[in-house]
This record gives sequence, C-alpha cells and structure tokens, in this order.
Amino acid sequence: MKLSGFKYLANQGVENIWKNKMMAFATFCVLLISLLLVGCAALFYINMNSMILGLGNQNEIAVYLTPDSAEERVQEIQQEIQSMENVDTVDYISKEEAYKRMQDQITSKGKPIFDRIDDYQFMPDGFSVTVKDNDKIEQTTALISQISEIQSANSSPQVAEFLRELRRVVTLIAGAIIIALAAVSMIMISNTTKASVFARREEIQIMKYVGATNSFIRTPFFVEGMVTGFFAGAGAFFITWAVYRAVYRILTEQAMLMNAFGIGSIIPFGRIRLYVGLAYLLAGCIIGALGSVISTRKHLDV
Amino acid sequence: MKLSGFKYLANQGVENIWKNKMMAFATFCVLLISLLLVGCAALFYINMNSMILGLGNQNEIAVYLTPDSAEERVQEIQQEIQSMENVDTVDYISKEEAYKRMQDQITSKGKPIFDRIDDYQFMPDGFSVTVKDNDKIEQTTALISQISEIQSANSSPQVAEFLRELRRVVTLIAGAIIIALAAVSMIMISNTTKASVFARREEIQIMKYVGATNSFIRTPFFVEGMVTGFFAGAGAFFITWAVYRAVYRILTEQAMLMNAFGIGSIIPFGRIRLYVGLAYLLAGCIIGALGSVISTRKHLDV
Amino acid sequence: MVELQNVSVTYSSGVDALNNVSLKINDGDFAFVVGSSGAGKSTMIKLLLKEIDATSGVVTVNGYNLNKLKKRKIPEFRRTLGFVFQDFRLIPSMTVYENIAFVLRVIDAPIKYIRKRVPYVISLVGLHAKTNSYPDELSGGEKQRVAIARALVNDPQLIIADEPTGNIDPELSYEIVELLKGINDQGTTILMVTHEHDLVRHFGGRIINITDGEIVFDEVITGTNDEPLPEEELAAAMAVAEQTHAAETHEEPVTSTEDALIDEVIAALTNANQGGAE
Amino acid sequence: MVELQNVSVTYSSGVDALNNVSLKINDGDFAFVVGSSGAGKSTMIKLLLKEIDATSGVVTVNGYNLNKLKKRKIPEFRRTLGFVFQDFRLIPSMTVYENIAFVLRVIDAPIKYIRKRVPYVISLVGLHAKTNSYPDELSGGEKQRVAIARALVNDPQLIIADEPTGNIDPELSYEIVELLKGINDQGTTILMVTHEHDLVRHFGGRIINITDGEIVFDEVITGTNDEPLPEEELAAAMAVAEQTHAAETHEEPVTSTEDALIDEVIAALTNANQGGAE
Ligand SMILES: Nc1ncnc2c1ncn2[C@@H]1O[C@H](COP(=O)(O)OP(=O)(O)OP(=O)(O)O)[C@@H](O)[C@H]1O
Ligand SMILES: Nc1ncnc2c1ncn2[C@@H]1O[C@H](COP(=O)(O)OP(=O)(O)OP(=O)(O)O)[C@@H](O)[C@H]1O
Ligand SMILES: [Mg+2]
Ligand SMILES: [Mg+2]
Repeated sequence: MKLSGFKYLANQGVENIWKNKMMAFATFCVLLISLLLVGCAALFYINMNSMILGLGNQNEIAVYLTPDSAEERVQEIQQEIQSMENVDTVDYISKEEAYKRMQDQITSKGKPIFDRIDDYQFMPDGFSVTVKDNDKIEQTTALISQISEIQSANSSPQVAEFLRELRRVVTLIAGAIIIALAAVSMIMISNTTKASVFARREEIQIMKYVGATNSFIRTPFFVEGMVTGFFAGAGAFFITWAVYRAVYRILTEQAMLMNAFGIGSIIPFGRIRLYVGLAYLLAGCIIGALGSVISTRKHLDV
Repeated sequence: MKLSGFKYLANQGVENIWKNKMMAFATFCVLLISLLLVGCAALFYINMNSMILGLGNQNEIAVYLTPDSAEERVQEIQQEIQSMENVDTVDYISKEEAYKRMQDQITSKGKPIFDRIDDYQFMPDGFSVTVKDNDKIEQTTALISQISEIQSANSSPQVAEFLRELRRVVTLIAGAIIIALAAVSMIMISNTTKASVFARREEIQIMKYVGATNSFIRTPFFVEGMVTGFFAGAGAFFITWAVYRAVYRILTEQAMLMNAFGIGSIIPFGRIRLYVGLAYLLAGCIIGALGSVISTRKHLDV
Repeated sequence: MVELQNVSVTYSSGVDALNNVSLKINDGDFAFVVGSSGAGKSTMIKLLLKEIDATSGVVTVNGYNLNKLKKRKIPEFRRTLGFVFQDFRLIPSMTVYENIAFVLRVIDAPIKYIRKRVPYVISLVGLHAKTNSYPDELSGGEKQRVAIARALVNDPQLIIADEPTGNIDPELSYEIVELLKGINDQGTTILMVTHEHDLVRHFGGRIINITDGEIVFDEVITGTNDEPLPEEELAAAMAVAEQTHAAETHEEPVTSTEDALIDEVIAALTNANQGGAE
Repeated sequence: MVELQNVSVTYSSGVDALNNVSLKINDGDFAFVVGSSGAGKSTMIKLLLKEIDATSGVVTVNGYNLNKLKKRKIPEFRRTLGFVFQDFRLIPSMTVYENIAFVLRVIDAPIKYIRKRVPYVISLVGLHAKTNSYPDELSGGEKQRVAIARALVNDPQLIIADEPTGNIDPELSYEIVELLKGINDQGTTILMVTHEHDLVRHFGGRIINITDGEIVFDEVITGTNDEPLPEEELAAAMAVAEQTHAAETHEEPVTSTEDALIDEVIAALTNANQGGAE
C-alpha cells in the first residue's frame, strides 16, 4: 500500500467516527468505563497495600535490658541491634521515658498504683526498634532476644500476623475484582464493537464485493478504534485524576483517619501520574483498535 | 387492544430476543454488569457500615467509683446507670478483676512495678458499661460522671470520633461510587438499548408505515426488555450470591481478621437474600423494559 | 380520494423535487404516473403516505388533510391505504406470511380471518411456495410481489404503488396489473408509478406524466387491452409533453425527438384516445 | 470469459435455484439473460461474483476457477469485474462520488486519475448534479445509475449487470444499454439480466432464457436496432421455450399460449434471426 493510500484510509477512519457518531460514542463510553473500573480498582489495591505496609511500619519491637545494665553495655547492644539486617531504626528509651509511657498506658482505674511508687529507678533501659520488613519482625525479635542482658524483646505478633492476613485477603479480593472487571470489560467491549461493526456489515460486504482487500477495509476500523480508544484513555485519566485528588483531599483532611491509616501511606497522585496516564492511553488505543478490527472478521468473509 | 392482540405482541417480544440474539446478549451483559456493579457496591457499603457499627459496639465506658464505696452504694449506682437511656449493659468489675486487667494492659517493661505492690485492695470498684448508640457515648459518659461517688468515667472519645469520621468518609465515598456506577450504568444501558433498537430502526419504520400505533410497536420491545432485564437480574443475583459467600467464607475463616473487624459484623447472605433478589429482579425488569422502550422513541416519528 | 393543491417539496439538500403540483384523483380511479428518472414521482408518493411533508400546498388523502394531521392520527390514516414501495420495505426478521399478516394484526383483525386472508393474497401473487421464506431468501421479483400482497391484504380504499412491476417479468407484470384492475373494478382507487409504457398502453386509464417536478401530461386514455396503442405514439406523445415543458423552463430536452413528428403524433394520440373512448 | 459446467445451486433452505446449467460466454460477447421471476437469474449472477458457491459443477470467470479460488485471491479476482446489483448495494455513508471513487481507491489508482475518471463516468450516466448526494437522497433510478457508473469506472474485462434498467424510464434505459454496447465494442464482455424485452428486441445479441433454474433458450439474435423485431415474435418465442421446458418437466406452463401459434412463431423468429444475421 502506498503512503497516500494509507493516508486516505486513516482519514476514512477518522471521518467514520463522525459518520457513526452514535456507535463511536457507545464504544468510547464502554472503553472509558472499562478503563476506569479496572484502573480505579488497581489504584485502590495499590493504595490499600501501601496503607497496610504503612501500618506495619508503625509496628515496633520494644526491647528492655535487664535492670541495672552498665551504660557502655547499653550502647554496645544498641549498635549490635542496629547492625542487624532487617532493623531500620533503634531509639534509646530512658528509664524516665519508659515510666511515663507506662503511666500513659494505664487507664484511670490503675492510677492509684502510682501513688504507691516513689521513683522510676526500678524501670529498665530499653530501645524502640523499627524494622524494614514487617513480615520478618518475628525473626528479628527472636534474634534480638538472643543478645545477652536483654530482659525482653516484644513485638506485637498479632499485629504482624493480622497485617499479613489482611494483605493476603486484600490481594485476593482485589485480584479477583480486577480480574472480574477486566473480564466484564472484555465482554462489554467485544459486544459494543461487534454491535458497532454489525451496523456497518453491509458497507463492509459491499467493499469486499468491489474487490477491497481485508486490510484495506480494516485499516479505517483500526484507526477509528485507536482514536476512540485514545480519547477514552485520556478521559479515564482525567476522571481518575479528579476523583483521586478528591478522595486524597478528604482523607488527608481527616487527620484522625490519617493517623489511623498511617500518614503518607496514600500515594499522592503526582508520583504515579505518568504511569497511570501511559497505562490508560496504551490500553485504550490497543483495546480500541483490536476490538474494532477483530469484530470485522465475521463480515469480511464474503 | 384485545387480549389476543397483547398475547401476540408479548410473544413477538420473546421471539425477538431470539431473532436478535446478538443485541439481546449485549443488553443482557450490560444490564447484568450494571446491576452487579451497583449491587456489589451497595452490599459493600452496607457491610462496611455494619462493621464500623460493630466496632463501635465494642467501645465501652470504664466507670470507677471512689475507693472504699459502700457495697449497697455500688449496687445503687449500677441500677442508676442501667436506667439511663443509651445504656445497654452494665457489668460489675471487682477490685481483683480490675487489678488483673491493669496487669494485662501493662507491657513487659512495667512488669517490675508489680513486684513492689502486695495486694489489690487499693483498686477501686468499677463497671464496664456498653452503650446502644456509640455516637452518643460522650453524652452518656458525661451523665455517668455526674453521679456522686464516681471517681472517673472514661470512654475512648478518640475511638468514637474516629468511627464517626470513618463512617462519614465511607458513606461519602461509597455514595459517590454508587452514584457514579449508577450514572455509568445508565449511559451504558442507554447506549446499548439505543444501538440495539438502531439496528432495527427500519423494521420500526416499516411498521409505522403500514399503520401500526406506537404502543403496538413498543409492546414487543417492552416485553423483550423486561425479559432480558429479568434474566440479567437473576444472573446478577446468582453471581452476587456466589461471590458474597466466597468472600464471607474467606473473612470468617480468618478468625484474626474477624476479631479485628468485629465478629458478626459481616451480614450473612441468608439474612438479605430476599431483598437482594427482589431488588435485582425489579431493577432488571424495570430498567430493561424502560431502556428498550425509550430507545424506540426516536424511530417512531415517521 | 387524493388531492394535491399547489404542492411543492424541497428536500433539505435544496433539491426542488415537486414544483407547485395540483392534482385530483377521484375515488375509483385508476391512474398511472409516469416520468423520467428523478422527476419526482416517488416524492409525490411519499407525500401521500406522509413519509415526508409538503414544503407548501395542501395534501388531502382519503379525507385526511395531511398538513394538519395529528401524530396520533397517522396510524389510523395509514390503515386506509395500501402501499407498494419502490424499495419494497419488507421486515427482514419476518417471513412472507408474517410480513403480510402484520398489516392485519395492526388493525386487530380476528386470527381466523388472518389465517384465511393471508394465504389467499399470497396465492394471488403466486407465492404460496414462499410463504415461510424470509425476505433475504427471495428473488427481486418475489420481494416485489410480497410488497404487492401486503398492500392488498387489508382491502384499503386506496392503493399506492411505486413501480410495483420493476423487478417482474412482462408476463407476470400484466397479471399483476390485471389483478389491480380487478380490485379497482370493486371500487378501490389505484395510483401506480411505472416505467413500463407497454403496461400503460395496454391497460390505459388516467396517465399522469411528471417531469422535473411538474405535471406535464394528465389525460385519460381508455384501455385498449387487446388492440394496444402503438408504442411509438405513446412514447412520442410523452416526448412532446416533455419537450414542451423543457421549452417552457428553457432547458435542453432530455430526449431528442424529431420536431417534424410532433404534430403527427399529437393527432395520432388524440385519435387513438377518442377512438377507444366509447 | 465466463464458463459454467454442469452447475447446480441449492440454497440452504432447500430451494434448487440452478439445475445443471452449462454456459460459455466468450470475451467480447454481449449477452442478455431473461426469464421469469425467481427463475435463478440473480443466483447465476451471484455465482459469478463468488457471492455464493456452486453446490456442484465448475465456475470459471476471467480465467479464475472460482471453486478453487483462495480467499486471499478473491479481491484480486473481483477487480477484473464490474458489477451492477439488483439491489444497488451502494455504501450509504458515502456520497455518489465516493461510492464510485472507492473502486479506484481499492486498486490504489493515482489520485489524479481518480479526480478525472470519476466525474467522467458520473456524467456518462447523467448524474453530475448528484455528485455529492448520499444514496438516501437519490431516486430509485438515480441509485441504479450510480451502480452502473461504479461498474464501469475501473474498465473491467467483464461487466455483469442484474436488471440495470429496472428503475429507469425507457428512454434512459436505451441510452444506458447504448453506453454498454459502446463499451462492449471496445472489447469488454457484458452480461446483463433484464426483464425489458423491448431492450432485448432493440439491441439483439445473445439471449439466454433461464426458466426454473435451467437454460431453455440460448441463441444469438443479431441487433435489429432501428427495425425492431416485432414484440409478439420474441415474446412468443420465449413462451415456446418455456412451454417446451414445462412440458419436459411435466409442469403446468407459467404463461398460457395458444398452441396453434407456436409453429408460426418459431418460423417467424427463425426468419427474423437469419434475416438480420448478415
Ligand atoms: N438466499 C436465498 N435463500 C434461499 N432461497 C433463495 C435465496 N435467494 C434466492 N432464493 C430462491 O432461489 C430462486 C431463484 O432466485 P433468484 O434470485 O436467482 O431469481 P431471479 O431469477 O433473479 O428472479 P427475479 O427476476 O425475481 O430477480 C427463487 O425461488 C428464490 O426464492
Ligand atoms: N431524501 C432526499 N433528499 C434529497 N433529495 C432527494 C431525496 N429523495 C429524492 N431526492 C431528489 O429528488 C428528486 C426526485 O426524486 P424522486 O425519488 O421523487 O424521483 P422519481 O421520480 O421517483 O425517480 P425514479 O423513477 O428514478 O425513482 C431527485 O432529483 C432526487 O435526487
Ligand atoms: Mg422513484
Ligand atoms: Mg433477480
């Protein structure tokens, strides 16, 4: 095919969008919606995941030394812990701070107990240890426990276990939802492009009767589908952007919720804009073009 | 119109589904998907809501009396609290139990403190109060505080506030999602029924030319849309059923998650089956029938 | 009864398809409409069905003033007509039987009547072997005959047929027109567009020639059945009419005719016409 | 070159549309195909375009054996043909110009050539005023002429036309066939289905009569242009042929003919035929 021939066909494709406004609009809508559904589900999953990871990072190992450890020994131990593979930060907790923390923990009913205690010298030295990978917190805790002069090293295994379970369940459900939405989208897109091409089956057949090759007939459909898909992708991107930002604003404005969910665990749109945009546009173009071309097949066989 | 006439037209409607298999299938798919999307979102919201309410019900007011209250006075106060409007249960907490609870609360670092304390007689008597409406827990707490010989009445206002916020945000987001999905469904359904009717516009016009009234032409479309919608509703119901049960099983098998989410806060399907089924079928029939009939309008005008 | 009073039709594309046409066809008439391709014949036919509206002028059909006809009343009006469209317009998803029966269903005719009437009209047009075929499975002429049967089935007051024999071989065409004549004899008004001058010559009747959106010839030629009008005469007469019209509108004639023949031809036609009149 | 060898076509509905037909049309021939409604004419035409396949027998067109033609080769084959369909088959979303130009785009013709050629063929069929109209905005005859222009535009080896004048008035029909004759004189083979015996009589050529799926008449009648064969003779000759066929297949004749006339008619036709032959 000569270049001029291709230009003519591409042009036909663009014109056809206008000539078949209604059907092009239907395809556009279905593509847009499909992209939005799958895209939003994916973004939701990514954020849930990041949120759960964020929660995990708030999990700490409380390490207490045997009472009356020597001061250099405290520093030695801190370094030893710090050098461990999975350890992120190690913060020293003084006797005084430990005592305060305890007081905070005890609800009012226990308050009278403190009347009976004069100072906090009985409290041990300790560290607050955070880990890089929350999933390995138990091994790390065990490792720390083995250091001599450690009275106790406690993480909350329930929290770690809980978060792990939560992630598994979220991944499972989100995966199922995304797969289901993708399947549903495929059905809808195939239905719509089929219907759109069906409305023009006569046209396709007439073209075949006057000697047009399959590729000659398909090129305009390809271009048409791709352009429609491109706009659907762009539309999905802007809608996602707007919705994402609105949700982000609501969530970040609710400081209390943010505390609960772990600040910063909702990914700001800026950081993923490029990938989201590219994914939408590519998916839109490819699905639009292929859907449209594949649907012509049945009618080309005359 | 005579009954035989209606029977003929209804029959035509059913036959048309078969004659226009492809388009009927497209409408069926779109209706099914729309119902599923909106239905699942609604069910998700209902469950989130019930879950958050369930979490709220775990919130309690810890009431402690001034130390050394007389025993009859303790009973009096219990009755007084029980008689309050928003109060659900009032459980007596003995000194010993309060002491145990405190011990549990204190993490290992504080353990040495107990070495210094000999008995629990210093602990106050207390009650654990649960409320009917978590949102009013603060007022109730204040009311309890006013009773004489109450040393402290503490609920966790953060938890209450947090849950309230959470519910607001969840309602907001879920509402937006449901409205968006409903709007999207409307567009898709309208597109699909339009395309389906468009493919038969000639037929409609010919009918008008031979003197058929609008209602004569529409009745088969009405029946056709309703039957398609009915099947879509039934399909959506069974898919929802299967998915809901699978999710329910996953969640209930994870005892840990269930603890976190509050056991029993996910509604078993059995309890809502009837409503879900009816809602799907009704929505399917109505939307299918109306979508189909409305789409004929444009072509009737000849 | 069909009456056009100073009717003009201009399509949205700007084409003037009919130009100040006035015409009256009385109940019981049999009229042929002839004219060259694109002259406005189908446009006139579409007007009578209220498929399109007149740009100006008044159209009255079977007592309904189509300019003022309310939308709700259109179906009622159309049931007084039988129609054969140039492009057939059969419902592709219905069999031959259903396509024809549909017209009776529309008027809520008793099932028993439908079961008797439909096979009867199908056999009138010689299609009983195709009763259960779909339009896609028919030949051009067969489709056309289904369209004719559909127009007859509900015994309309007026049958309007746009080239009902364009795809049918001559023998069958004669039979079809014979059939329409028979129906006409029972009082049904018939308006038929045709290109086949043989038919016109053979059956005679009222002949209306439309050229370039105007009626240029409108005379009754009494049927000459077994002694046909010589073809040349009719053709020439029409040519004359078109010639005259072309001269009036300062255009080149569509077909060239020997000017010398004109007078002869008019005389011949007039003779033939008067000769068969009584 | 068109050759059918013992070709039969049975539609999936069970209708035997063609029955053991053999036929050879040489390059440069001009052949009319006539026959009654539903006889199988369009079926034969559809075979030649490979729109349908023969149930049995061999079909060869322009050197392509259609039974063995690979799917990939179909477009190449169809480009050697020009087609006029009974139902026009114009692309509704394209203007008259685009509908015709499309055939040249398909063969990747230079734009310059398209710009010159398309208006030329449009004017050949007298439609330059409708160049930018869409098919929906055309009268029946105009659509048919677009279809004819489309068949001519790429100078095919063979033009196959199914009732190309069914919706056109007689004068224009003559002009169109005259046009086809002119193209035929330059070497293009032409196969034309028609119901208009006037045309056949006027132009002569090879006449093939298909009745009930069989060829019952296939003779060359030399063109008698200005001294037309008397209509009765041709009609009667055809009737004889059909009669003979009907007798063979033990069916009732489709049209009734006076048996007494038969011998006379055969004689007349033979005379006319021989008279014009040299
Ligand atoms: N797609 C089809 N399926 C089944 N039967 C068909 C199909 N097309 C045509 N027929 C039947 O085959 C026979 C021959 O049809 P064909 O179209 O060849 O006739 P024709 O000679 O072209 O007639 P006409 O002059 O009316 O166009 C007819 O009886 C017709 O009903
Ligand atoms: N929908 C339309 N829009 C614009 N122009 C139209 C439309 N329909 C017909 N025309 C034009 O109006 C004129 C009259 O068309 P009409 O169909 O009435 O002709 P006709 O006499 O029936 O011709 P034919 O014998 O070819 O069927 C033609 O020039 C045609 O191109
Ligand atoms: Mg017309
Ligand atoms: Mg045919």
